[in-house]
Amino acid sequence: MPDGINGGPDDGPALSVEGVSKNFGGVRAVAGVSTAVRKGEIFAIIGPNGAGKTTLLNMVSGFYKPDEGAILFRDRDIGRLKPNEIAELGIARTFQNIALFRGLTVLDNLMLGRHVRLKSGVFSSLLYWGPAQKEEIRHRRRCEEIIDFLKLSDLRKTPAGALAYGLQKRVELGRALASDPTLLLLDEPMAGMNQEEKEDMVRYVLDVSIEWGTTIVLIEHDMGVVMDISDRVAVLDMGEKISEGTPDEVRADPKVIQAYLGTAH
Amino acid sequence: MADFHWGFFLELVVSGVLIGLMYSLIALGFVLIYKSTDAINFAQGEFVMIAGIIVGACMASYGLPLWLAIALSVGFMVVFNVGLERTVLRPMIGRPIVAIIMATIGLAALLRGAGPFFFGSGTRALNLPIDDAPIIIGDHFIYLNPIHLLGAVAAVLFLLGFGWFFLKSRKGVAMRAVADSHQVSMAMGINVQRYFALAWVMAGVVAALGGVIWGSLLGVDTQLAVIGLKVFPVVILGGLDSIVGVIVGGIIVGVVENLAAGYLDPMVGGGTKDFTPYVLMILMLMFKPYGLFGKPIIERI
Amino acid sequence: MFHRESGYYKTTYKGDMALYPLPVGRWSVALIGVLFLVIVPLFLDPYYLSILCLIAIAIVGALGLNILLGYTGQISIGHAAFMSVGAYTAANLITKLDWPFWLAVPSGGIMAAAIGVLVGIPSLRIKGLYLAIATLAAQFIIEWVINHTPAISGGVQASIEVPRPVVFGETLDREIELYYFLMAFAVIAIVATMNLVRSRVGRAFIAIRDQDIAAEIIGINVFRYKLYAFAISSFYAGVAGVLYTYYLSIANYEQFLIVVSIDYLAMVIIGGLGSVLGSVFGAIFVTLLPVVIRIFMDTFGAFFFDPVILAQVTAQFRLILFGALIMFFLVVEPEGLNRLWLNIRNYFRIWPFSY
Amino acid sequence: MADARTVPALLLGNVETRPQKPAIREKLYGIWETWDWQGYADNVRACALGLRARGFGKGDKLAVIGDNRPHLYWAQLAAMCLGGSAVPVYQDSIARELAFVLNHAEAKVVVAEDQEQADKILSIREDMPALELLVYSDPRGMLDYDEDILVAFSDLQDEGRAAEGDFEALCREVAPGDIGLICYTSGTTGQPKGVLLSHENLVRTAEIYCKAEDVREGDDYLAYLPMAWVGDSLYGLCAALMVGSTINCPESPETLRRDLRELSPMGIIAPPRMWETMLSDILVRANDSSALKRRVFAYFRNVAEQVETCRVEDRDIPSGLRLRYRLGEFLVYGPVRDQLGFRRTRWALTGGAPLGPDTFRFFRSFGVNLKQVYGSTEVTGVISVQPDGQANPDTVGPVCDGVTVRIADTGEILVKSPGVFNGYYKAEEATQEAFDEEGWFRTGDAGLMDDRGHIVVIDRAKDVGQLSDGSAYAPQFVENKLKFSPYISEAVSFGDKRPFICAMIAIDLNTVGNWAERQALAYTNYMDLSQKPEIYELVRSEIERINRGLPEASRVKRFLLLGKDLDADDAEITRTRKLRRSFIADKYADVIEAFYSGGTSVELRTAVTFEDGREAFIDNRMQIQDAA
Amino acid sequence: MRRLDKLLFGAGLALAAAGAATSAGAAEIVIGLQCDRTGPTQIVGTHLCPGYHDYVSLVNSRGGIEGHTIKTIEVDHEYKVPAGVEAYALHKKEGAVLISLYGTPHTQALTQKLTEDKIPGTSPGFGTAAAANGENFPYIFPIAASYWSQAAAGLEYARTQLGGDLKGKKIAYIYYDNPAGREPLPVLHKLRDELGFELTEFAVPPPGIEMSAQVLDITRRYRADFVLSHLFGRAPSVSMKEFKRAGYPLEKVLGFVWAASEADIAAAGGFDRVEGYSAMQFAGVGSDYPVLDEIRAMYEADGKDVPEVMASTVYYNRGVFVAAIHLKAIENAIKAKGSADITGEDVKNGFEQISGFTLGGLVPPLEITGFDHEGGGWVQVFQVKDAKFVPVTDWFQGYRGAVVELLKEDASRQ
Repeated sequence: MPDGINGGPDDGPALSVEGVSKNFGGVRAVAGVSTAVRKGEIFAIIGPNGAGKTTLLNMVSGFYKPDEGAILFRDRDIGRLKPNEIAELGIARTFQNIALFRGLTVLDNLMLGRHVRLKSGVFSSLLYWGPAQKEEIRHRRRCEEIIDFLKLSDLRKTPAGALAYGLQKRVELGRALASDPTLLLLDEPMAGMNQEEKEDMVRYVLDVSIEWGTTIVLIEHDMGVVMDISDRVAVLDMGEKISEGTPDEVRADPKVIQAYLGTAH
Repeated sequence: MADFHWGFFLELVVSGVLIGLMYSLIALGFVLIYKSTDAINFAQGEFVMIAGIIVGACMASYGLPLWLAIALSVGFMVVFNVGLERTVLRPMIGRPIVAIIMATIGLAALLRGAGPFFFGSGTRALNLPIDDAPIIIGDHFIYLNPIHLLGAVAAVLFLLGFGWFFLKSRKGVAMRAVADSHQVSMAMGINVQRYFALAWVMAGVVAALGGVIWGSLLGVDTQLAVIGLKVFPVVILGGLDSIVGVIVGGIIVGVVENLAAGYLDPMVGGGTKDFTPYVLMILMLMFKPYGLFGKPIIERI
Repeated sequence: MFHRESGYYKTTYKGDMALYPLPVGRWSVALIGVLFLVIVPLFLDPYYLSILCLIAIAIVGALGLNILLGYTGQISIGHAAFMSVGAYTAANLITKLDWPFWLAVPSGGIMAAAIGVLVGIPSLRIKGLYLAIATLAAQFIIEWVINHTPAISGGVQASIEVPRPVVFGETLDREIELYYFLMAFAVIAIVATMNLVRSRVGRAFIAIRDQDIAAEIIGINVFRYKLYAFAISSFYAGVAGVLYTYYLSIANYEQFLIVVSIDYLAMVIIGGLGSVLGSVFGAIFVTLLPVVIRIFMDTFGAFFFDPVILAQVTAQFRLILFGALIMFFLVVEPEGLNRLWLNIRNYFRIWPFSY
Repeated sequence: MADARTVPALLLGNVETRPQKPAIREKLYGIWETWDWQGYADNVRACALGLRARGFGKGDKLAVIGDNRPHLYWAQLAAMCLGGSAVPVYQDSIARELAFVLNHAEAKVVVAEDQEQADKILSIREDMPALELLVYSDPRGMLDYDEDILVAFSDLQDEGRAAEGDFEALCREVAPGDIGLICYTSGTTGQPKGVLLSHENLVRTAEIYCKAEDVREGDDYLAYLPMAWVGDSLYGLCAALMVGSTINCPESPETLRRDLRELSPMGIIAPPRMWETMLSDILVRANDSSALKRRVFAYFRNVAEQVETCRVEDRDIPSGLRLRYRLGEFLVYGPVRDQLGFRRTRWALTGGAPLGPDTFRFFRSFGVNLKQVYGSTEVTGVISVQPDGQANPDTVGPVCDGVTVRIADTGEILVKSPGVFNGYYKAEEATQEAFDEEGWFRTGDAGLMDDRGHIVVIDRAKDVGQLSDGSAYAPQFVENKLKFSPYISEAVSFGDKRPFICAMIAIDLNTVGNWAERQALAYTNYMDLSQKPEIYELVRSEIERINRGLPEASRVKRFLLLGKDLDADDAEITRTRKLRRSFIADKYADVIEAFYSGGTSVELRTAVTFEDGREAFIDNRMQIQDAA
Repeated sequence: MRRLDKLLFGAGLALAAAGAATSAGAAEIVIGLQCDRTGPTQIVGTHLCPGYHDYVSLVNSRGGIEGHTIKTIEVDHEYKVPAGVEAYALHKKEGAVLISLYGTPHTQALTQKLTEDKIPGTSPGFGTAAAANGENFPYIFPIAASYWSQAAAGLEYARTQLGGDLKGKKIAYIYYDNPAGREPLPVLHKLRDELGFELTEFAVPPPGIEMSAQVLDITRRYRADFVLSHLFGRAPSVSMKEFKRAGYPLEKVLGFVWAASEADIAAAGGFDRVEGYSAMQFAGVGSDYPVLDEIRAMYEADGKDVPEVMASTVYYNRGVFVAAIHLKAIENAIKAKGSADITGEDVKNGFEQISGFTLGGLVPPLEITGFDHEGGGWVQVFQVKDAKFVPVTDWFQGYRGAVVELLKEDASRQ
């Protein structure tokens, strides 16, 4: 496992979350969570169902606004930004329930993932020939590299909705990668996959981390996978962070064991 | 504005309230369907029209008594709406709302052709046994229009009836469950499709009654369908899924229309009557899209 | 059986992303081009040309609505109102400032786009039914404003007569000249739409339609793009309105009432949502439907109906069929005529196989 | 100008005569990226100089492993230009095989396509003392490898571009007699042998081939056959260099059929298996289509058959039939060819093994100019090609210009040609055995010349045996007849010194599976399907049909259906899908015993090797049945 | 795919059928008839067009005009302008020498084309009032009282009802809030200034199904002495009921020509409920005209029932009226030309010679000239009395001078 690369010198966090809380009509989904994700690492967030993992991720990607606290990305509070502004800063994510553009081809899904890197406006789009075309070609190339990377080349012109579940998840990863993110948020990337698909996905996640040095935050239920690939793990329970550390540290933490066995409280 | 008469103002308001309640009656059918099936019925006006035409045709062409004509019309609407739900709306469950809107727009066109095709294109009178003479109360110039009064009373009775139905009766409670979540209801063993059909049946009955009341006001032919356009401001102002909202929305629309015609028209020299509720509606959409009594929809990823 | 696609490999992305990457596509387009630009106008009676003119205008309008409804998923029941905005804008500019067509047409479009953006603003917060009703309200409000503003409508009659367009010093007053004039705009609209939907902006539209939340999270400014969609859609509508004005020599708000909006919705749905070709099919279909029914009833109607009531039945029959077709397509073939065409094309594309 | 009889000379010639013409393409990132001859040569140059800087020189061996990629071709050429030899190896070889070949060849440099191949090489690095450099062309996943021998192809080229050196001069130093290519034949017995092919062999044979077959400048050639096969070097690399045609590398093995359709090469070479798969694919698809399409297809297939019969029998085609054939060309043949990717194809070759006459006729009747070619690694691939108009399924055509063939008294085919090799690498004895006393190369094939002077290949000479009653028994002949059945994928026959012929048969999972589906026959896997009584019945009827077309002595009397297809990974067949008879005879000794002892079933313990190298045993009781 | 096989076959059949549906060549005189049998104003089209057809059939059954049959090609345009334009192109292709238009927007849209193609079109009782000026609109023939003439006549009638003088009287003008509804305003304003009465306008926005506020205003705040009601579609019947319910005497309400048909009365609840309501008509109302007897006789001779639509005399009679004027113009044209080979221009001239053609009282004493295409702006007021329409005036014109002045003013503005 590529510990050597990710455990490199720490020059400030890629993402830090400071005392973030979120309430939904009186229910405290996330309560004062603070943590920091280092550059280039694979950071897993685990916890029982309803622990607030996805809510936290949703706040980072801007879908929810935190009620309290700050989310710092590149020394900038992004807690109040709109999702599309956050995406422009270089944060990409995948969804727990696949949210592909089903009618579009795999390639178009990736091109959409690259939306923030393109500049064409309405007029050049209507005209097409000229700058818009040049831009399309330039970025198509990059998307093709990702298609090649994810071994999707024989599917590039297949509508995403027609693909098998595992492949759709892969395409979604591709769509997130297409924006050349510096921070990649993966919400249960392996959920619902069979063993083989999981292994493939693990491979791709690791390759992304290695090849491009992308910082990866992932939520995952498969403990085996989490412990295998993450550099560090944070554990949430009932909206609060109860533990954080390397996989081994977390595994040994009695609070984590309690939360998972449900004996506490 | 120079000469403001309280009496005139009151008359406008009172007649607006009555008319508004009659609008509510039409809008009720719309809300019933939306509340229980999430479907949007742009053909509500055409339902009213077809029901009215049937009553008119039964009475004029076959000389049936009013009650029998109404019964036949209600019967037809029930059968028609059950068939409609089976063939058109059920296959469209789960499709985008836009598709259902368009389907009912298509249905509206079909009904506008089918009404005269089957029942003749002439205009017929639909006279209720009510005197036209105004009821003038006291010496305050307040006058009540008997047919408006009847319509308003019928509307209120209906609205109260449905309010009770949804709150108290078992079927009504089940329907509300269906409206809240189709999946959950199915899991609870509620036959969702039966309740969908029931909603359409109830909408058909309401439309039939609306057809009688509005038909007696306007006469019956395809033109009766234009009443359907009044539905939208009513439901948007009141809230799409609220029966109280329908009453309040209807009253707002009726009163605002009347006040606009009474006070705004002379100032701008144009018919602002139908236009003001729409402006009001737009404002409502901008600032409180789910209406006065509607539930907002929460989005999730 | 005519289709050949092997051996046309692409060595550049430009070639791969061409509108018609295969010669069979290019040849078909060329053939249709020759048919409609040379053969049809030479051999057809002006009556048929007039139908084609109406179709050409309808294509522009339908494409606009399809961009909004079919590609971006935002419903509008006020499309005809945007057409009237374009029509009156151009009519005023033409009669008061003597503007030539090449200024008047885009101006009408731009004014309609501006109003369209205004109407689209609620789309930030509302969707589906609410938006449908908001656009319906826009239809009524625009109608009312035009109707009650003599400065726009040109007086009590709310109609402004405009002279025929002048192109290269030639006044277009023959049907065939107008045909070319209108066809040119239809072609421009088709090509522009195809370009739009295959590039960045169009993809963003589709993303909003398919998954608006995901679209926002991958970095699409959903609100801005919805407004773009409204603007572009209304621009097309406005241009279609100007074209009507030129074709009829008059701007009159009564030709842009809500029934026209519904006709356009029908075109887009019957033709196929989210398909350029579908809009063309839809425009042809809805324009021709009454004509075909009339021809059919003139020919065969007497077998079924008493001649005394035939005309009456024909008219009602058309309405019934119109409504039934909309419902049919929505229930049975939601992808519309375009899907039928694709099925036919695929039938031959994979001939003699089935996959 | 360098001596024109070397590969580098051809390369330089192309740069001179057609620098801007396309030389090689790769379907990469969704499009066919193209290099012209100038760019092609520049890449070879950079690679060569890079290798030279790393100490690669005359007589050194460079192995390439991977799917057909421009980089790997360039690497081979670079080795040749430096006076070294290229050793292409099968990309799907398992580590053990690879270790033998690379070690035997003393490969100094290995160019691997990607991480997968590089991993394989690294896993056997210890066994290869000669290995100095491992070049990888696809850097994907290679970032955290720190082995000292690793270098990226692009880095190597950069080094080459930076290095001093006169590439043209180096090329000129290459002599025609230098060994340019070492092809390891996947011997059907024992270990593979390295066939030494000189530049002269390559160039002259390419010349012969290009004269015999219509290869033109600008033609597209789809390079999808294994690079280790001599044909890829000759029909692809060398022929392209000879006439200036273009090599096209498909995107990946999975996309081959689509890439073929996209490209539609002017000429294609494919093994019989591929033609057979294509045919069954066509028939299945035709069968699955709508009634109208099915009828049209069946009708015009019949028309085509009639026309083809006329052609074969040299009769005039009746004008009515001719007209219908023309219509069929529009309605069926043209579209079918387009579907397969043969729209532009002028000729198509099959070789290496006999092709079923039905398949052969089908393609010919549908307008694919399918012909047979005959050759072997030891003669650089070409002995005979059927010229246009003389194609038939029974012969392999007349001997090419420049090649001489003689049939020995033993019936063995003997060859002399400029392509005859320079011996097996480090196998003096074997080399000796390969030639007779007059210096003719012994092909090892038994055959004869028909009256038109076409070669007819019967079987491997050493395999031809006798039944116990003395009648001749050519196993491959029998097996081929069996394999012509669409339901049979592989067959192994026994009969030498036995009273009658028996056969082990591997069913074709595709066609039989399809058949089972149509019969509503449920099955779980290959094993389950193969042991169904219905399938036995199906195959029996097939065998009986085939038997009727065979002389009494060659008829199959008993058979068994194998529970799995024969597999190169299990060493039952070679990578070019030739049977390894002695291995099979050992492995299936029980079966043979049961065949002749009259048993009706046999317990079969099969050792299977999984893709990851693990081995397992599967026990199954297999039935043996009689065929009339 | 199997489905598609059938579909293709079906498409082939349909094409073959379309090919068969070509029209036969016509030696007849062709008239284009635009109708509105569906759409918002269908109540008109469904009654007027049968009347038109019946009169043409009557003439044809008698051997046509000077021995030439008349062929009418009807197109229903659903009150949509594009469909109307398409219909016009069809009529032009079929060689129509005269177009019967329907719909104000359609008339406006086609005015320029008609003028260019020199084909006269008629717009009886609707369209631009200024088109009555034949010098300005050579090919548009209102042939009946325009909105201006109707307004003037309405005031004239009000004058007689209010004791012979309008000065100081309160007149309410309740109108449909669309261009057609506003069209009479110039005349009303001009005459208000000249005659010194008080005028208040009440707009009813389409579709006008609810106007209690306006009626309340007229009756209880403004307290009008007389009401001119210019409404369309469903609105007239609503207005009748509202006035009745407001206790306003219906005798003091005068409808314009589109505000009182049998259908409107029926919609308002029937003749017995709107006793006293009166309206202007540009063609005779009731069954009591010789030409109607002849049509009935024609049906009876064919052994057919007399069609129901004939009972709806307001629109049916208008259909007969329009057809009669049309055929008269054609007759004039043929007589002038001496052959049936007439053009639109000939028919235009034919119109301009119509004079004294009253058809037993169904048609007003029109006098169409090169200047006056409405033929004088004649109306007759019919009132609901004893459950039927009863004429309460003879054919009359109102303030003709003022209307002509306006026509000339309009022409000078162009």
